Amino acid sequence: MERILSYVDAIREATDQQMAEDPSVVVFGLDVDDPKAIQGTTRGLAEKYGPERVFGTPLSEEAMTGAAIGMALAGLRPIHIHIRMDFLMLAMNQLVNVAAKSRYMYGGQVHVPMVVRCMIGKSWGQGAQHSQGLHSFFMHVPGLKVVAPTNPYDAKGCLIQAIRDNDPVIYVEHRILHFQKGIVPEERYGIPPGRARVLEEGRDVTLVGISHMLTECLRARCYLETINVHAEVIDPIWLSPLDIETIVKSVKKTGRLCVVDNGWTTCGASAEIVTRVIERLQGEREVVVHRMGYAPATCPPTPSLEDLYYPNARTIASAVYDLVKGGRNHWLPEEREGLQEMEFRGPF
Amino acid sequence: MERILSYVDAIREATDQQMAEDPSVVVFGLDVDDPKAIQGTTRGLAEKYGPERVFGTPLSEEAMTGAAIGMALAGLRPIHIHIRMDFLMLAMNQLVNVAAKSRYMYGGQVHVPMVVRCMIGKSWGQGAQHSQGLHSFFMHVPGLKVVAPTNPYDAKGCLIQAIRDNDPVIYVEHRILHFQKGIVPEERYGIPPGRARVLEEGRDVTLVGISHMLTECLRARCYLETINVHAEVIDPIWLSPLDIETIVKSVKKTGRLCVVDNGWTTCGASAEIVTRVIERLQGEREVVVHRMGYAPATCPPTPSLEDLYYPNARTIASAVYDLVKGGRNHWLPEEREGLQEMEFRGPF
Amino acid sequence: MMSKAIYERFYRSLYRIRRVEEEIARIYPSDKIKSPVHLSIGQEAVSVGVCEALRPDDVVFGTYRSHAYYLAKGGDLKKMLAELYGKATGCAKGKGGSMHLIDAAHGVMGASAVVGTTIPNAVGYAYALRLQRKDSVVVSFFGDGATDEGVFYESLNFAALKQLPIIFICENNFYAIHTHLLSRHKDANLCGRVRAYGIPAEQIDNNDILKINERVKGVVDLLRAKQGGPFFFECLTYRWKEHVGPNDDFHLGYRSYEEARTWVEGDQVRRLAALIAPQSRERIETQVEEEIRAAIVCAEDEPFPEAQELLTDVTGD
Amino acid sequence: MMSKAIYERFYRSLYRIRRVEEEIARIYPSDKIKSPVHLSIGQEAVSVGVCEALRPDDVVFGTYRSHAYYLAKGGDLKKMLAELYGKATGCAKGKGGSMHLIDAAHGVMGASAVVGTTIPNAVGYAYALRLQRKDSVVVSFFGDGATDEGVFYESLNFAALKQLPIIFICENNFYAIHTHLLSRHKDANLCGRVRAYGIPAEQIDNNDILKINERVKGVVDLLRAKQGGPFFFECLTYRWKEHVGPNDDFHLGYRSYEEARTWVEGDQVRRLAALIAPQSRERIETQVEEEIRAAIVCAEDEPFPEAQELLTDVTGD
Ligand SMILES: Cc1ncc(C[n+]2csc(CCOP(=O)(O)OP(=O)(O)O)c2C)c(N)n1
Ligand SMILES: Cc1ncc(C[n+]2csc(CCOP(=O)(O)OP(=O)(O)O)c2C)c(N)n1
Ligand SMILES: [Mg+2]
Ligand SMILES: [Mg+2]
Repeated sequence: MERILSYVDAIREATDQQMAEDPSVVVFGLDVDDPKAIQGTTRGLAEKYGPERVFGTPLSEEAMTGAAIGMALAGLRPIHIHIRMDFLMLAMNQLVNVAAKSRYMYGGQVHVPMVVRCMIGKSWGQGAQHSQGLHSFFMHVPGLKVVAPTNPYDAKGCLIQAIRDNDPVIYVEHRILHFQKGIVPEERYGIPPGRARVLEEGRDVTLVGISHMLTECLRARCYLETINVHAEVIDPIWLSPLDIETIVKSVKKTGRLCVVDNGWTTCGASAEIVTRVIERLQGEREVVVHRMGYAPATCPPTPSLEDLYYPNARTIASAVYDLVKGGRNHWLPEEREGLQEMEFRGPF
Repeated sequence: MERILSYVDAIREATDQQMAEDPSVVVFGLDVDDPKAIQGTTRGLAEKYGPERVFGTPLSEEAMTGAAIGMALAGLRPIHIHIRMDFLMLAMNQLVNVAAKSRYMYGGQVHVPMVVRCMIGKSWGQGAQHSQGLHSFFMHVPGLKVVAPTNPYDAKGCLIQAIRDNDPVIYVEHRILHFQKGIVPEERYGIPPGRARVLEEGRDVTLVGISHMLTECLRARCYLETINVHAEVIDPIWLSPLDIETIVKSVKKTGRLCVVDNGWTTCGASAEIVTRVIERLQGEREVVVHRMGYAPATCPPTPSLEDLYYPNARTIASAVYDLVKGGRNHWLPEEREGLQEMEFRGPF
Repeated sequence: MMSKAIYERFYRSLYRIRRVEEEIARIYPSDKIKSPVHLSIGQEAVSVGVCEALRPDDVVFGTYRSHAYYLAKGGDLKKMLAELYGKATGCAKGKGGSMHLIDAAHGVMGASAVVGTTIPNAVGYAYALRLQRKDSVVVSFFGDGATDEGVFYESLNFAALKQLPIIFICENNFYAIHTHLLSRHKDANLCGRVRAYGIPAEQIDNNDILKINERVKGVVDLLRAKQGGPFFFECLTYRWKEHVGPNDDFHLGYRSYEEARTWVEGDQVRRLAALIAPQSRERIETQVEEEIRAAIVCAEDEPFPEAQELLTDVTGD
Repeated sequence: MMSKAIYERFYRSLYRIRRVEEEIARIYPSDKIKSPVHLSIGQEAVSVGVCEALRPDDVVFGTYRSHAYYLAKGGDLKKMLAELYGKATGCAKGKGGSMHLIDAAHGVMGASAVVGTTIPNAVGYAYALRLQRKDSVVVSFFGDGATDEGVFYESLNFAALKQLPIIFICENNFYAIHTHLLSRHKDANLCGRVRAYGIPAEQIDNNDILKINERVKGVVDLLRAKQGGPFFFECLTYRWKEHVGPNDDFHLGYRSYEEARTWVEGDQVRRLAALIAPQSRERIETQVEEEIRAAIVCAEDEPFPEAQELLTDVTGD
């Protein structure tokens, strides 16, 4: 019997199971113990594990991140939760200058096993300061790990892995992915860093989707199939360390790469993936590349502009079409009903 | 008669001239009015313009950055100075969530003309937290401008331009560049964004150097000349907006691109430049690319490791040699005496 | 004693804000406002009491809970509603939304969705005013939640050091979302904390618009006369609606209706209504209703921004 | 009254720190130490007074001005000097340098070159100790400069809220680099600021090692007995040397030798020397000199890290 859970419940289950097995796991952040319980991801944990292990905090992102580091140094495994990734800007000093560097600058005498859960917002007027996908900042800095699971199965496995990991892990969620449902085994399992997953095979183009954009890539694939373009869709899952081999292998086959990020492109994850693939395949295989992401602007809340701000299945399909055919073809598929709601449900 | 100034004095002169001409220019930051006067770059300004326009601040990077924004909204042109770029991590919320976004999220009703001067440190055990080149963070975020002048002439012109600019500008200095001397005209002049400079022409490879690494690229070019490899050396000057055309034009000629950054490569400026060049030239010109930057580690203070951490003229020359010849050739030029001290002195 | 005319002013402003937000709550379920609205219903007295002590050239900074002070300071209602609807004629051309209302012409200098962020902006603005030898003052509005953030203390420190013409107004409604101040601070001692910076601080504990106005006016006069630096008011008040959205939330259990009752009973809109003549009241209400109706029609009719707006206003060139 | 044995302990620790730093200053011009050294000469009494009140399993966090408390808490001298020389046998394998001394085995948990950053780390560590039902305590050392940073106040707030077993020690030497506290704060009222968080605070104004030790010991006992939460000491003290580097800096003009004089006259190294018997003193000094000489020889002889260390310790795998 397949066990179907939502992304939210998968996170809750992962946390619950790790807390049950390891008394050093603690969960905190603004509102983790309030009636909304971080979209339900922390529901019931305070009751089960008590207010010392699960607690709401003051609005003090910098100090609470610093405190998480201190807890980790003392042998705990803190999970610090932020309902928007944008708020991490208040904690960059602790994340970049302390968490990322402690193991190295203390010559390996210490390590910092902490998880920073943070959510990318989208739509309903989230606007400028509640919508950013800033994962490339954390990919840039040695000493941090970054993961952005796109489905409930990975949400659980990556969180378990992140909690067990002895380094600071930035765990990137997306508010829209929270609604996803999918197969999630009951037992504990980890999704190890450095292994991307080929979700759909295809010979014509390699589509890499990050966070919520993976879903759009899967939808784009359906549009492309109707015109006989077959996309191979890859979910990198872990962004740092990044499994470039799987992507390179695919591009070696298809000769075409389109990376779609849930963030800006300049100095973003898409630039990195493109560059690594080129570095690996130059002189060996001719490839064409394309990257997509947020428009180079601040996120506008009004729907008329927000629609243009994000890549979507149709604009991705359109760009891939150009990549395959060459030139600018101005092909844009008609909106298809079923695809709006499409969810990738596994099994893996 | 050529007028020779140090990089430090070029900055001081630019500030002085803009303050003299525009009473809305103010200068502040930790220690700007102390006996060391930020390496001399603010020497005499407090005496000349008074303590209201030139003042030291408490150690409050976040609030003082926020205050700079508020001053800019009120019609001032603040210059906020940090003796290390690493300290900007304390001000990321104001820089990323407020300064970068204000013009857009207020629909153009306001703008934020401020300059953030910050220095990259190197050597003498600067180590983990006093050596970072984090300019790619600011390139990533729409709404910010980024400039990293590499010589006294540009130091002056870019600072004048940055002060006049109506957007927030991150002005990246490098402690070692401070010692550079070069031709600096007395009159006021701006170095406008979006224009890179070809410093040396060459047919075999395009070398792009960022910040202090530009100097290393110029030195590498000398090593390469001895083996008849001719590098075209480009200084992007402004990183955002970035003049990719000049680089593309060069790579179109040379077919080879090596970008050397004063920062990490992953999701860095080097990834961005490589990707943009590929995007522009694919299908048109076959190119090979290479990027160099900090080793993917935290900066170690001990000289034995620090030497390996940074690219230098010889390792750049070696990498370019491989790029030109293909494969791994393990060629490393002998250290040459004169090159250690080489400075690029213009004229432009 | 204040004059009838002033009561009428206050009532007009209070009533207008209350009714605008009630209309927003009414329209909200239609999904025409695709924006996270943070209503000030119950808290209007702070905005009105403070802003009625200000001149047009004084400047306020605030938070995502922005409707009340935006309107109280003279912000354009049509542009505000258009902004909530995401229309091109909104005060931020639809690029700000409910959380980033601005009306520079009326001294509403902006709002932020990140708690605490406008406090140092307000301080910097006050620094500029002093340097420019102006006699305007700045008001920084923020919630009790912002007093958890380090930037608040950094801002107090600098404002005190430079004796800036700024008034800090903490709207203490006891909660940051669902978390009580006493779950975030050991003691509820905001004024004590601020005084330790050498900044005079005063708590006004009953949402009394007349008291708020009178006390703020006194401080504004001092600041304009360059007598004294920053001042801090902790205005106790109460949010009647949920943190974000148009509904009640007493069923969630994090607070009780009992707790709310005294605040609802002390409603300043009702109080001021009773202080003015019935015919004045009717006239005011009719005018306000008419204005709101017109503004809603406008907001509904106006166009969304054109595609080219997506990449406009990112930088200045 | 304390016993002679304790005076001897204190003197040994004080003398050792003073002499180590004098040796560092002596060696520095040889460029063998390519590390920005921030000497504590003149301030040793704070580190020694505090750390002598602690157990080995208590933990301290500090700043780049780290030599004194590192040694006072039991940190390994050889590993420290090797670290300054950038050697593979340094306490951080040469990857930390002078600003990032650590000796986890002796409860020295790290130091930061970014002002204020270890304060919340110390608070988090204290939270863990409480959760783990240990009776160790944490000490957070920082300078007066750190009290400008917002994170200090956020940390105080959380430590007070959770009543954590932590002692905050502000080494107030009046200056952040060359800028006096009174150019950064309106009033020098650090204890007042801290008390406003419900944290007891006390100023010790004369660098008196015995007083510091006695007062800290008292608080440590309370914390171990789970009576009371955080405590704050403002220890006035004075840096004799320049901010960074081995030299004097009175010629710079930002402070006068007059100002320094009382502190130099109240030197705690000399004071303690006078409290113990001459032959004990000689024995201690001889032993310490021998230890330092050996440690320097070691540091000079040891190898630099191998190339493969460059990419080791970035992450755990
Ligand atoms: C820095 C930051 N942290 C967390 C949040 C999430 N958040 C949004 S509103 C809010 C509560 C703020 O409470 P308060 O300042 O008292 O204002 P109120 O909503 O009561 O008016 C929180 C925690 C945020 N927006 N910004
Ligand atoms: C966040 C931050 N801002 C600025 C600096 C530059 N800086 C280095 S030491 C220092 C002074 C700190 O003074 P204090 O905390 O009193 O310590 P002391 O040096 O007096 O021991 C400053 C401003 C820094 N290291 N970190
Ligand atoms: Mg509140
Ligand atoms: Mg000091």
